[in-house]
Amino acid sequence: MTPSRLRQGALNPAEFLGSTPPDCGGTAAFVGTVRNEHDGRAVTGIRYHAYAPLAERRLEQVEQEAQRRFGVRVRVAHAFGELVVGDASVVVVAQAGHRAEAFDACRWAIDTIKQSVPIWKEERYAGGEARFLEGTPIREVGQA
Amino acid sequence: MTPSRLRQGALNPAEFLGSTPPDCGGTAAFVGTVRNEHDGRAVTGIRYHAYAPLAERRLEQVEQEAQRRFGVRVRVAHAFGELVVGDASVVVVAQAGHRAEAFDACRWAIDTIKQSVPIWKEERYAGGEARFLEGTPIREVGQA
Amino acid sequence: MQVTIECHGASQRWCGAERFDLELPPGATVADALQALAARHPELAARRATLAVAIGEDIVDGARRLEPGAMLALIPPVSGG
Amino acid sequence: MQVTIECHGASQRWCGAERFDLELPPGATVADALQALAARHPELAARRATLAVAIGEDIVDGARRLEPGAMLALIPPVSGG
Repeated sequence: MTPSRLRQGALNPAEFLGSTPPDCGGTAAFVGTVRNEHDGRAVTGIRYHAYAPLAERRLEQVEQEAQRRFGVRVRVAHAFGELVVGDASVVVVAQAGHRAEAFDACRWAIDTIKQSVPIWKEERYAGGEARFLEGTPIREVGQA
Repeated sequence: MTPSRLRQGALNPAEFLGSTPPDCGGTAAFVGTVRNEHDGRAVTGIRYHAYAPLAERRLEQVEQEAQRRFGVRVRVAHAFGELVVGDASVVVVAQAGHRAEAFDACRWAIDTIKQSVPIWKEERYAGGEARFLEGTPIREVGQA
Repeated sequence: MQVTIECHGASQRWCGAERFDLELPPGATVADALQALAARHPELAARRATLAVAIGEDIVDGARRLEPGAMLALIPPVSGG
Repeated sequence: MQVTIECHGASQRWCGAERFDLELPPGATVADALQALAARHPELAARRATLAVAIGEDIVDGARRLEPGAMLALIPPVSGG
């Protein structure tokens, strides 16, 4: 069984870089982590909320559409719940024959995750306040 | 002491993804691995040769120039010696505030490594033959 | 008939709850549900153009007719990554 | 005077050795050394335009005057990654 793409708590990026298939020459990866600052405010952590049934499906669609567009094997995962500064919230790994497709697919996948997966950041600030970030209206995975 | 950037044997990509600084929001990584095929021939492994004094220095220059150009912390490492299919030969990790610079710096660094570092691939084929690949005349790290 | 509204992201703030029931006339659509919510929650009304609605694994459009007991998930602009 | 030639990558094949000594007249330059190698090794001669030479951590140009005992590393087109 494939492990879930939507997971509670910080991700372990190393888990996704385990082994490469023998026809893979280039792996491009992206790891998003919680920063200590946003728009000039000191951030202590982020709570990620997700609408799980659709988020799981959309993450899977990102993998499938990346494969279709770039001919590249892509694995994605996203965290939900409370994360602190330095924690990994999202991982994309693209394994390709050559590096150009690997980079293109990896970048496309993270851009698409940010626009197409029902997940929301609630930032927590040093003073104790919390705030949902402004986002982008959700799009279909294939939509430009 | 910083571990050497030029190392004997396959690299462990997970080693380079350990921790991210608190001001890092996006890490882009590239891992090159030995493929089982090249130009239609079955490859069993690659022996990487390096001219160590200059290779070490050039790898360090790639990190420094990436930092200067993109404002991004970059770590690079390259293997030498005998590698088999699936082994990691090169790792680039770029840690940035945001993903665009991380991707740009990562891609620039791997492209530059391939043109500016005195390392040579000797491919080993299923039949037992071995051959040095055609390469590209070496360039300075800063050279376009 | 009754449906359940599940508020995600900032829509929790706009509606003042994470989940609540909503009474609608029989045959009501997704658009009718949003209209009823907008009438009560001005912050939601102001953002209605950027709000999507999901039922289960699907984003649904305004014309979708609701079953009694349906669970509607409000999907405000997303900010994952 | 004598210098040492260290052959990297395919230049090992062109010269038939990984390392050997080369006798040059006093005051010889990097270009003189390459000329002497090209005269003996036609495969190297054919690729001379794409060949670089390093001494220690530096790529050196043809005008560089050699010290006795210098170690010259031949750097054919690179193929790392």
